[in-house]
Amino acid sequence: MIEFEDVTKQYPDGTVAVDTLSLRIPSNEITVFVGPSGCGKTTSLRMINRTIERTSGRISIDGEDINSKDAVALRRGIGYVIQHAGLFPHKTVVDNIATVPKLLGWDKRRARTTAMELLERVGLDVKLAERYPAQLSGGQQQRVGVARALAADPPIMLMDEPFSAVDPIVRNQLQEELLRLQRDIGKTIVFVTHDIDEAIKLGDNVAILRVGGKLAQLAPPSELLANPVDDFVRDFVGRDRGYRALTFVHPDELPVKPLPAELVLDDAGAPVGWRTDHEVQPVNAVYKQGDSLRAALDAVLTSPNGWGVCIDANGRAVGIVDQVIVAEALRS
Amino acid sequence: MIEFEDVTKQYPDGTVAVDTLSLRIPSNEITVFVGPSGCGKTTSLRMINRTIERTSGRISIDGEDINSKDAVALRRGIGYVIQHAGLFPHKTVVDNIATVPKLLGWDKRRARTTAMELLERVGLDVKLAERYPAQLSGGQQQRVGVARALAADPPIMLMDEPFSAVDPIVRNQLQEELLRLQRDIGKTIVFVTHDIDEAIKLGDNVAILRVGGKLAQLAPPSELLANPVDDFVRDFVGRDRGYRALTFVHPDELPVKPLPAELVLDDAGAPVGWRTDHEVQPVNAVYKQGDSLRAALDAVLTSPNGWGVCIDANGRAVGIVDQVIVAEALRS
Amino acid sequence: MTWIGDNLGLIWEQLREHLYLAILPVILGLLISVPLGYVATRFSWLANPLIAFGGVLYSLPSIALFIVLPAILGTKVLSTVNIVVALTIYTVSLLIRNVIDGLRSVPAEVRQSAVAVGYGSLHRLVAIDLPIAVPVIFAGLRVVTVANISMVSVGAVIGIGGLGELFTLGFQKDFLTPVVVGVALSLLLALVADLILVGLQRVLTPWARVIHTPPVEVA
Amino acid sequence: MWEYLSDSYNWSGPEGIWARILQHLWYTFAALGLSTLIALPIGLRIGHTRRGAFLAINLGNAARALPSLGLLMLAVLLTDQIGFLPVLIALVALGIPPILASTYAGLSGVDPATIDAARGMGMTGREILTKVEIPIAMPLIISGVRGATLQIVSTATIAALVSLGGLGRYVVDGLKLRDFPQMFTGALLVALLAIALDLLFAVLGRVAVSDGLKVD
Amino acid sequence: GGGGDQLGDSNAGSTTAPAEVKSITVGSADFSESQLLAEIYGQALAAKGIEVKKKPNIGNRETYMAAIKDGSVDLVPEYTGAALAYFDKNSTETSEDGAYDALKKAVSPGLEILDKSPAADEDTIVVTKATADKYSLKSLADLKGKDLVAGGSSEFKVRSAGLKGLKEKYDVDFKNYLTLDAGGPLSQKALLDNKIQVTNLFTTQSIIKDEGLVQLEDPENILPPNNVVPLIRTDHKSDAIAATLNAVSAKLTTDDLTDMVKRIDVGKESADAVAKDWLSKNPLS
Ligand SMILES: Nc1ncnc2c1ncn2[C@@H]1O[C@H](COP(=O)(O)OP(=O)(O)OP(=O)(O)O)[C@@H](O)[C@H]1O
Ligand SMILES: Nc1ncnc2c1ncn2[C@@H]1O[C@H](COP(=O)(O)OP(=O)(O)OP(=O)(O)O)[C@@H](O)[C@H]1O
Ligand SMILES: [Mg+2]
Ligand SMILES: [Mg+2]
Repeated sequence: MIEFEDVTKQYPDGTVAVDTLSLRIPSNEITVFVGPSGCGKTTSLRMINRTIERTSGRISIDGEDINSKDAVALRRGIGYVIQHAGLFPHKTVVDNIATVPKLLGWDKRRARTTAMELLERVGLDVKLAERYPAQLSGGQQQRVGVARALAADPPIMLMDEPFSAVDPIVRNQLQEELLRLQRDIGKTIVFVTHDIDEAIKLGDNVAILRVGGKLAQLAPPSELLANPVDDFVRDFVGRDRGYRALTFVHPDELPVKPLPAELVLDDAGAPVGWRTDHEVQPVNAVYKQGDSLRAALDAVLTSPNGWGVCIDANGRAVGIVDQVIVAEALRS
Repeated sequence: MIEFEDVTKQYPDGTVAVDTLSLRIPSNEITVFVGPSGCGKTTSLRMINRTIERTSGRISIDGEDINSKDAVALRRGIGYVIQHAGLFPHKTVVDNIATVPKLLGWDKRRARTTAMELLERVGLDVKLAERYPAQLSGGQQQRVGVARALAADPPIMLMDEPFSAVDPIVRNQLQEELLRLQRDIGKTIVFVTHDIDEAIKLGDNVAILRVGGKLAQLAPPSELLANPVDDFVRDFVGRDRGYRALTFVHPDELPVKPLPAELVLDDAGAPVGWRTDHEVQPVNAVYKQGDSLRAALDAVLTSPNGWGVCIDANGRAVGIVDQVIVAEALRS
Repeated sequence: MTWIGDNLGLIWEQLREHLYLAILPVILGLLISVPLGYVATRFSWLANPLIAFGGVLYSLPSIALFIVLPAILGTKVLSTVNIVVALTIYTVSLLIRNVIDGLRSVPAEVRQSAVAVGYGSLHRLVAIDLPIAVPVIFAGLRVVTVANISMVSVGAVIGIGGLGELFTLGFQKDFLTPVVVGVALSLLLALVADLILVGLQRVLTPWARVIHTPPVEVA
Repeated sequence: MWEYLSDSYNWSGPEGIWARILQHLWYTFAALGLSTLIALPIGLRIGHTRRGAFLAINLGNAARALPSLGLLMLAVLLTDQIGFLPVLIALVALGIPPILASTYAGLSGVDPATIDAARGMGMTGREILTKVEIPIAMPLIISGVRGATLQIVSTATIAALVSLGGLGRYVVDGLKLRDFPQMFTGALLVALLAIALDLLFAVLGRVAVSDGLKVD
Repeated sequence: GGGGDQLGDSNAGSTTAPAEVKSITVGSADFSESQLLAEIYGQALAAKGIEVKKKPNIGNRETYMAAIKDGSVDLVPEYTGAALAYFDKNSTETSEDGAYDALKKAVSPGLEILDKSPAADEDTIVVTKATADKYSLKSLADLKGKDLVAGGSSEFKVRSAGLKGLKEKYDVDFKNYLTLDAGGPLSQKALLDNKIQVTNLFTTQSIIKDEGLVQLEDPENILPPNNVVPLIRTDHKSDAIAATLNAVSAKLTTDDLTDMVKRIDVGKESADAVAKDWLSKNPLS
């Protein structure tokens, strides 16, 4: 656990970037710092690895004050990923990833093997190992940045807007990969973003900061969407809040209706279309058993006839839902 | 109207960026080109003001081939806004805006007055007039870019990912302002983005291009969401398609239920909260009469008790809706 | 010290000659480099050969150039034209690189805007490209100006060297004062010229002076 | 001139062209080595700490105005010596400014995000300097040394004014005797030597600069 | 000389003397005595109402000759023997008058010399007292086979009043030759530091006496007589100018020269002031 106790940071020019901030960052989970520009997210994050020194207060990791350790040693035990990745342009991909292991004095073979493993782990082709950063796309660079931070298997990872410089499609991929990766590695991740959607998607907990470096609310995303503590949080969380909140509603089992005759199935039992008088309309809208209520609702809303098709893990249609069923689920 | 007839662009290195593209861009509306990276959006746009020359085919404005005109004269009659605004760093804001009028030989006073008017029109303080671009935030620069393009009051505006370099909050502001502005000025706007949300929000018509510069579908956004022509468009339009489509459903009048006793109102009749046994819970969720179904549904979903409050233009509560009412509206 | 007092006239004379011999080539060089650099950005295959050729010219020893030029130009051996031409050659050979770099430093989106707004190509050069290239061109201008001031004195070896003549004068007599005066005045001249250029650049580029912290968004 | 160059007698012996070239190279490399030894550490220090930049850069630029000829004569008079030492002083003064300026420029041009990343992963100041800043600044450092070489080679000609050898001998003797072929020969050889050294540094640049800094 | 000579010749002006010359440019070589003489000529002419421009310190003989040939300057102080060797490389004249007469014929078209002065500044080849004692040197002939290092100007190395003559007439070879300057500070320093043992100085230089240098005898007369003589472009030789310069030449003595050069080189006085002094003590009627 990382703990902030009354932490304040005042820059030499007088700016108070972080003001008596107290919060706990639980281990093995993703905690996201989110807030408007200039609210002190980066400052808070960087005080953890002491690339910025706090002015007052106490920051501890597992109970131990970070100032009791040598800064360089502290940093080697913490992974750090930033926007644009900050890769070393003069080193190949594999050398970039192996940087910290080499600093730690691992033998070359081992550092290299680890680097190659990580390359695959973050979803990159090992053929890219000998390329230089300038030969990679933005998304690939960002993946290398993550791999580099993971190289010495640090228990903590700090990530400062790591995905904000790539385009929305790639960003989405990177987010998915991070979640997948985290399921395997279970690090303590502190993630900074100014995008509330990203925060909600990635965070086990989300800390919303307001300008001046004050904590507005720290809670799991569902809680944040359902019960914003004040207008600032409400506004920041933004419109479609109710709809987005459905992401976190997983009705154990939505009662489905039996498949109607109009639904055309293929040989394997997968839905193909809706028979009408003249033609077969495609089934635009399916959701998987166990998906969130958001998916179910969207299937209903997308469907040409208001019926969302529920499929099982194998893609076979198992039943349909309509707005009444969803509405019922919402009520409970 | 701008018309593309079998327009092809092949770059000297052999890349076919745009392939026999035919489409019509109606006057006085916003037409958005959207598609994955490299699909030829920028190329198509820039062929209109001949900063890129087409290889074959015909592009005409109001029936007249653009090649029949002098390129420089053509450009002076077309506004052009790009990412990062591309402001002239050595000119003040007002001089930037007055560039085209001066090129057209307007007298100085008039060019300046027009520039100052435009500054206000795009939502900037006139105090910024004498600043240099480097002294503006990204969002402000983008507004100046729009003002500069509007300066000679050209009937056509080309905008190439104008808002993609600013953060999401500012981007949202800029989008709203563009829509507001367009209501006043009614230009023929061709807008390029790779963000489908932006396309749906801004476009009267959206042209989805696929890589290789082929048109996949050109339709109003509601149509696009409801009836994507193929899997490419469906995937591109993305998840939440059904929910987003509600944006375009404006039920003439959603039947509201009378205000229940639990709803606490203030003196002016505005909703304040829901009375429960121990406390008053805030009303998170209101929508305005005449809003889209999306807003109504979100109000229902957001509300702590499943009741969305409908308010009139003055903010007075006029009734409530629940999921059943919304579900009914959806069915029709 | 008395030597300085006795020879104020001479020192002043040489200082003036020095200034003239150093600055005129800078101006001529600039007038040549800008069109040349512009051509090199239009026909980009020209740029690298041009820069490389500049490098070769620059490595010709100045003494040799000073002496060879009369034979090539048909000028008189003691004519200041020789020095001016030689230094102009050096100026162009150094400055061409900065002009090209400067014109290339115009951000792509700015150039795009300028085209789209409807600037013709020459008009764009004057109104957009050159002003934006000023900082890079001036960086080069500062270096050549200072280098020229240093190089003029080599001309003393053939009898036209501005302050350089103080060096030979003192040297022949094994006499430190004129040499020190010459070196000090050269330095001073360079410093003043450099300051003037810095000032001129500030005047020419008011936009570069502004603080680069963007203010808060005013909606 | 071709006569001069094609006469094999002119090439060999203690006053032959080969000997002159070797002498010229010796002056050049001695001055270059010393300039680098002085300018590089200062440039690295300023670039790494970003302190004192203003002073160093402006002094460096002003130092370019030191007239080599005057400096040489001053050095002769002050050291009361003729020969290598005064020449070395004049040439070293010439070599320092470009190396200093480009070393500083190279270091200060390193992307702050890269340094941030290096610091964040636990590199010490020295490690950041040697593993990140210097390799990334290498192209500019080398170009500074190249610039200095070019100037030193061409100016080493003045060594001949104070009795030393080198290719300047041809230029200066040619000047005194108004023997143009000899002088042309000298000037041409100096220029050729400069080009050769420049190519050498270009090759060195290819070897010493990471491929990662060359891709566009 | 090479191409420069031809170029200079082609630039030479008309060969007929004009009746009146309003302005004249006086040049000088890159050593103190030449500058002094140029100052004296200049001030004397200025006193006669002629506008005088100065181009002091042009360089060595080869350089200022190119300048006078192409009209960059109109008048320089010269020395009979040395100038003769320049214009006629094969000349063997050893007498004062012979050299003067030969020079008169040998000068390039467009140039003329005026009357020679009794003042002379001979080339001399010197060694230090220590060297002279060590190798028992009295005459140039004694240098033969001594394995010494010589030094001096570029031109001393190649002309007959220099290494060439030493080799031909005395069969002297040196171990090495350092190219320094024409009797200037470099040569003096090198000699006193024993970097070179033999060098070429001029008889008016005070260092010879002050340092007790030994002038080696020249029985074969390789060093020519060297009377001071004005070299002038014909197109600038009016009667008035010729008369003034001839008057200067008539008054000037070798002792005067020696004194004045010492004041400049050792006393660090300016040539300008020393010349003015001499003219005021020696009014030219
Ligand atoms: N070195 C510094 N000196 C002075 N003020 C600074 C410094 N660094 C940051 N600040 C100020 O401190 C405040 C917080 O900065 P910080 O970078 O932590 O914000 P942030 O939340 O990361 O913002 P963003 O979303 O723009 O990255 C801002 O007002 C900023 O201007
Ligand atoms: N000057 C050029 N020479 C060669 N190919 C080019 C050139 N400009 C663009 N292309 C290629 O043409 C295709 C279309 O490019 P274009 O810039 O129009 O795409 P875009 O849709 O605007 O993409 P993005 O969303 O990345 O801006 C791409 O494959 C691109 O690589
Ligand atoms: Mg930040
Ligand atoms: Mg594009």
